[in-house]
Amino acid sequence: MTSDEVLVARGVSKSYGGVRALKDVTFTAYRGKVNVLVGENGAGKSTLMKILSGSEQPTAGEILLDGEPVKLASPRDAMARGIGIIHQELSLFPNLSIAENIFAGRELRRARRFVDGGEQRRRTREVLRRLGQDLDPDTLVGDLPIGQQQLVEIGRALLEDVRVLIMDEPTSALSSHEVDVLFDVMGDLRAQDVTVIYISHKLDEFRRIGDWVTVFRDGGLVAHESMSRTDTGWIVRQMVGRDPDTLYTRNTSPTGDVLLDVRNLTVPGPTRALVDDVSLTVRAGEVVGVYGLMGAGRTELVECLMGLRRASTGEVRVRGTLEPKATVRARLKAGLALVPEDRQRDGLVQTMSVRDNILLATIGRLTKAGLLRGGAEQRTAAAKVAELAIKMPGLAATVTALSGGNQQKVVLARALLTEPVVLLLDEPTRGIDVGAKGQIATLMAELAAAGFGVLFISSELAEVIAMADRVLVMARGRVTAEFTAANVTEEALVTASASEGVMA
Amino acid sequence: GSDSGSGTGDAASPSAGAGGSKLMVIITPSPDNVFFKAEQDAAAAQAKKLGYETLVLSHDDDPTKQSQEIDTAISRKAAAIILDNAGADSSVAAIQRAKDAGIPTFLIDREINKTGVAVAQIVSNNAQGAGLGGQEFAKLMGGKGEYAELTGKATDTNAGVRSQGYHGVLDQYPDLKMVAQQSANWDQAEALTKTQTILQAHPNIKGIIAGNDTMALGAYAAVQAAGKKIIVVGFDGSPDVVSSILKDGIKATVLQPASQISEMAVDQADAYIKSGKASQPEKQSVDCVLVNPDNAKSVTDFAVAGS
Amino acid sequence: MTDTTVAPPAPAPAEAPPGNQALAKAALLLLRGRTLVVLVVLVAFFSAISPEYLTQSNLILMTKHVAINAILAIGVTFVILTGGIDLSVGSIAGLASMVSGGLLFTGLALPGGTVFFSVAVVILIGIVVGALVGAVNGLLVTRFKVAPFIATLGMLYVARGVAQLRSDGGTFPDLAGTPERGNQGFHVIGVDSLLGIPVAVWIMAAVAAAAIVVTTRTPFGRRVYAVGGNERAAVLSGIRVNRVKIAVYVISGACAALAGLLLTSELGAAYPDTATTYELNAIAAAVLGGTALAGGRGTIIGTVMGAFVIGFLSDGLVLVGVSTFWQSVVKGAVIVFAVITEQAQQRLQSGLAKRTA
Amino acid sequence: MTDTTVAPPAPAPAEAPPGNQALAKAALLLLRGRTLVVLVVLVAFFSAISPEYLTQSNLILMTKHVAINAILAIGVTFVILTGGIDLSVGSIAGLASMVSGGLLFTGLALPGGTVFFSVAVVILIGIVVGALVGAVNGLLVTRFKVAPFIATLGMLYVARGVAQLRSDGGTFPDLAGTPERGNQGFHVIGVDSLLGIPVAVWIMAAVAAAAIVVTTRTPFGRRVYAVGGNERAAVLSGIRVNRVKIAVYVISGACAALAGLLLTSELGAAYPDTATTYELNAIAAAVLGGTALAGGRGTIIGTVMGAFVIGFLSDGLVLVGVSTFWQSVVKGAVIVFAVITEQAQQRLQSGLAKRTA
Ligand SMILES: Nc1ncnc2c1ncn2[C@@H]1O[C@H](COP(=O)(O)OP(=O)(O)OP(=O)(O)O)[C@@H](O)[C@H]1O
Ligand SMILES: Nc1ncnc2c1ncn2[C@@H]1O[C@H](COP(=O)(O)OP(=O)(O)OP(=O)(O)O)[C@@H](O)[C@H]1O
Ligand SMILES: [Mg+2]
Ligand SMILES: [Mg+2]
Repeated sequence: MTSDEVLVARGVSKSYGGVRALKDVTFTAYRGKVNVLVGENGAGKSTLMKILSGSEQPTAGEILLDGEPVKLASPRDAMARGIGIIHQELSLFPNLSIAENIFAGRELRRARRFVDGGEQRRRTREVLRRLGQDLDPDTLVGDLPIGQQQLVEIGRALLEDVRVLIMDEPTSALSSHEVDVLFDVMGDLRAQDVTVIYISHKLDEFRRIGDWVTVFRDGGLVAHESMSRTDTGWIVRQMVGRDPDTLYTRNTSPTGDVLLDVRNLTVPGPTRALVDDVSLTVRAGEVVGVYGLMGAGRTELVECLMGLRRASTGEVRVRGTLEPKATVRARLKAGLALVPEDRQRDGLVQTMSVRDNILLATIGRLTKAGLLRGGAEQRTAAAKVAELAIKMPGLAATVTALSGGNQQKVVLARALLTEPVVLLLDEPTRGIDVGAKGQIATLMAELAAAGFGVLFISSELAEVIAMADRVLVMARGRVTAEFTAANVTEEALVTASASEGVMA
Repeated sequence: GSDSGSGTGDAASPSAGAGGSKLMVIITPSPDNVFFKAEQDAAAAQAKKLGYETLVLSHDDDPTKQSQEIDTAISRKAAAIILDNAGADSSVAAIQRAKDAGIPTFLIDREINKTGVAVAQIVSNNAQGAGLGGQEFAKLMGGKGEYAELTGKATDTNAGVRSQGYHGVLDQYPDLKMVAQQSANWDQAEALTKTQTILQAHPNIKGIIAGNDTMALGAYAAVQAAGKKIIVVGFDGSPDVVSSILKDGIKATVLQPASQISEMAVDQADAYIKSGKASQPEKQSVDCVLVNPDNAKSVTDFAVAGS
Repeated sequence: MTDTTVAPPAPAPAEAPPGNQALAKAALLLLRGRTLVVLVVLVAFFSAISPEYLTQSNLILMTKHVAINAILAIGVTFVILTGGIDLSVGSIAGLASMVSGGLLFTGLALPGGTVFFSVAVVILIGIVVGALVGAVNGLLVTRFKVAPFIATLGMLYVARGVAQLRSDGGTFPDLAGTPERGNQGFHVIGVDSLLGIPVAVWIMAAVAAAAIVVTTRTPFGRRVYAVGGNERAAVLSGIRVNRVKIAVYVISGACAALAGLLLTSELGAAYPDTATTYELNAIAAAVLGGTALAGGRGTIIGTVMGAFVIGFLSDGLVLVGVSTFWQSVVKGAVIVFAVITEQAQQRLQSGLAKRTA
Repeated sequence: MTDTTVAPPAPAPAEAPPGNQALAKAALLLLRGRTLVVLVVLVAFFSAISPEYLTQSNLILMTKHVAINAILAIGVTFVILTGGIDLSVGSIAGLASMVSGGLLFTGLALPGGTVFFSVAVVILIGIVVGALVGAVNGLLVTRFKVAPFIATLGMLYVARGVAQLRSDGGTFPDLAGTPERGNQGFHVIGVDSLLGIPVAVWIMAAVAAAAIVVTTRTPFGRRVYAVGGNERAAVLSGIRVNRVKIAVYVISGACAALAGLLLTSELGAAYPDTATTYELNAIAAAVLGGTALAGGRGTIIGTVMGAFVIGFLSDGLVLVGVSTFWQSVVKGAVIVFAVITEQAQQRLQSGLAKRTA
């Protein structure tokens, strides 16, 4: 153990119920360095960071700070030891002002008892300026767009007197300019001997700033190298464990009629249009990918198609028929079905069984004289479970007992039961393991082969490139580029996703 | 004092409350009990007859609400308050406040535990009435057998006075045995369920004596539902019980001359306002009348014709 | 009360996983049926003290007393399952009582003269009034986005006030009706018996059976659970959430009205304070029976059991002659205690799930 | 009541953005101060009907009546801000009343004889009892994870029962004390005046001022809002959420006890039914004043304004002689109506934000 090793997680494991999120991981962060952590969704990165910041307890293993074993029982403990964290999921108070958010839990005091509002505002303004923002510290955080909220979260961590700063995907909603500012700040921190642990999916970004890179796969640590000794290809290979191209099944079915035809769709938003004059088509037998950075408006697009949001202008045609009525029921009837991005929040009814979740959207069809037919329910659900190879303890099990990928399939099964013609999948592979991802890809291909149209959203380059017949790129609510499987490249996607311009 | 602007000078002087005001404030428990409604109506009618304006309020047996209503009477510079109070002890302070503001209070139906605060306390003689009810009950029971008692709200003085009055008589009969005593809080539905349960525990009960007519009605409904012949006696003389007596249902009740008491109070208030002094001693009690099948026909609206 | 009534507070769990946590599972089973356990303990306790407690006639009587609260609680359970709350059920019961009582006693004054309706029509009108008030609650909650607590709190006051205004505070003392008016027989629902069982108990059984069928065997019931379990997921599944919500308040209002009518029939008189503060008892029964206030979890059988616990407890305390004051203390303690055991159950359950997954 | 009391339902918004939506902004301002607007309308309405309404003495009197509910509501506001609810405040007021009343009237019976405490000590003991009961609520909610609705509902029954048991249902009739016992002067807080203003009003003002300082100027206050706004984020920020929650129930219990003591002092007698059902009025005041039941949003000033609206409304209805029944209807309608205007405000506000951002 050299004095450079500030924070070490030794032999750490973590299980959530049946899910093993971390398996015997030993991770080291070096003093005054930017320690980058990469790995696919669900690899266990955030879990390790939650353990290092005291908000989760490991099932096994220990944590060493400056070589001493420490117990981080709560976020308070970790903070007291100089470990700060920027969480992946924003943990802000929408009902409080920026200044109050930044100082929540460690308010500046005046006369020992009172909050020093003036000083808090002053220092907030300072830190916001450091992050290139000229915001009023009294603005309610709930009124800020996601990107600025993320900056507030970053500002909060910067104001702590930290020795170790964990940043879990801090840039997911930031523009490239904001990222540059942040990297300057990180440079300063490094100069002050602050240890940074930085998690990101954006290869080009972290290669610029990182000193060390650690790769996670499937709950385990698979590689640990000095950044200078690595290249992009090496990192991707470590992450995926095999060549990206062999991971996914590609759809090969011939395309047919236009099933979904969207013209000039616009969804107004608080600051600018969330979906801005978007037109697209999906044909039978086609898998269309939508790539973009977080906040590009992809979710809003599919939510609008599904009738969850009102469009201000635009037309939606399904199988050539104009669908003017924008309610979920009407769109379901027309033949659209959405598998939402956040399955916990929008997809699953956590209090219900697997069977009831699968049947939820089509329960009205399984009745006789107004009463549910238990046998038909069981058969219908069982058939879908078999078809999608859902692994579960039983149809009557509560849905939360299933692993993430299988939960995702439950939501998919519900959507398929509505007999859609076009499936809308929002980040269908987010938060599920590598194996399940491959299965979802296979499923999409099979659905296309069966004559469905598939429109899926993804934030992962390799995934869109490998799975889509056609890729649309969105940025700031607009479609900025379109590629076919033949001419798509990672560089082109990244460029288009950061583009402000509209596709010609 | 904070009662500035009244322009009536010394607030302690007993006659000051007049101040030319022609407002009589009448405060009673909730008129959703017929007894109090009769009381209210009689007082208001008499006051109007004597040329007063009236403000009729109800305190729902909440002394706090009553206290606030008395405050309102003070700020409206009432000439007098006619009050059926919400608690023998918890009403004293508010009545004193009215007195201090120069407004005389005339209590009806329920006493308070202090003299010299209200100008008059005109109540039906609950003890005497309960004695009558007890005697009638004992007679109906033939001097022996098991019975149950339903008492009123424990915080209400009349509940205690009546219960004592009953027992003053009933306890003299060695063969009369009280097997259950429960409070039904003056409430009809509660009296019903509690009676039913009591009848389960004591199937040989021959009679039930209740602290008021509402509870007697609830108890009688339970008796009827059980298909039993049980003697039920109430207290108040409410029209519903009187008509039940006429139909050979409830056996007897004790009529409190509610209307008469209200009228007396208003008359005395009027005299006090005009003369500045009390015409009668503070404590006055009006005897109750037993109502049974013999005289039930002549009872109307809390008064027995010709008595 | 056979053992099939052991109320699982949530839909049935996973098929029994293999494993030898027999002990833990026995404990879990005990906790799952905790409402039944509490009930059995109560009955054992009181019958040890008083021999009259466990007689057939007393059991029938106590069940009849339970009926009113059970019917109120069943209605409230629908609302709570969607994640709402209904504080207005006591007042709705009072309003229905006054409306129906008024129709029986004074009739409906129309320009052409006073009309009297038959008892069946009067009962129907009472229930419809309850349903309409419920619909107003539902509209406030869905259309005007008023929090259920506030919407139904406001209705608690308004409905009670209207009930009192109906008779200017008075009682409708005689609901027996007359042959000329063709409105005799109101006593049947609250007083009479059928095959030795009070009609009110039959009605409770019918309401409970219908509610069980609706919650477990109809698409509507499934949607009620879905709305309470995850409203957003329900929307995305094409469920018309607002309709479901309005419907549960209508059901709650109708049940409250029915309970009010039973009470009125039993008393033979309608007075405007009928069922004051009964809402708290109804909610307590539902929660005791395992219904989660957050919505999505609970059963009708559990609620009925909860009503039995509260009713058998109250009657037992009266039977053995405990003072009203102790009755209050014991009731509050039992409510909190039962919910604490529910927490224990959930911890145990998830602990078990972890080990067997 | 200067115009600085216009209660924003949430901390001040961003500096006014430029733009010419003057009209919309005026409407917004009106709605934001809606509690004040409702109050002004009420006062205007009643003073038009009754000349006595707007006299100095009546205003002082009505303010004194408001004091009790305002103090209860301030305590409850703390709880609601964290996303909880406290149904037990009325019962806690009753319990504190009986405890203190008992100490003044009968003293504390110890083995060595009966001890009497000075009025200040008695008041302190009453408030401490309230705080302790609040702490039990807090422990049930945090440690035993009982839903606040149920924990405090249980406490509603238990505390009331204990209050009744304290005197076996009786009243402590005379709280004047005697010189020998050294316990005279209890009337000061509820009866006396200082500089022409009732002491109770001064106390309300002090409690409100303290609560305003605590909520807006102290770290604890910020944490109360934080816990109600996003509990998970609060945990991650190192806020000891359980401590904050226990603290708000303690505050609520202490405020309830204080309100109970004021009431008792005013009446000069302690009876166990003191403040029955006052919890609903207190919650209604908080919600009327813009406190969101979901937590995180609300102000003490708003709550106080809400209490003024309810109190001035009730007293006005009494003053002009409206029947109790109509009072109930009007009160329910005003509560719901005020919350509907809040919805309108939020829609308008977010609409405005959209256009001006
Ligand atoms: N609270 C939880 N309960 C159950 N499983 C969980 C929980 N949190 C995380 N997991 C599971 O643990 C695994 C690792 O999750 P983690 O959030 O650490 O991944 P990650 O590497 O940060 O992914 P991402 O790049 O998407 O942020 C996943 O399979 C996830 O589903
Ligand atoms: N509640 C909100 N308030 C304000 N702005 C919002 C809100 N939700 C989203 N936005 C903004 O709307 C735009 C699109 O957001 P969203 O995150 O849904 O896009 P997305 O492309 O679906 O991203 P993701 O990769 O997360 O799915 C962004 O500019 C975001 O800042
Ligand atoms: Mg993560
Ligand atoms: Mg999205």
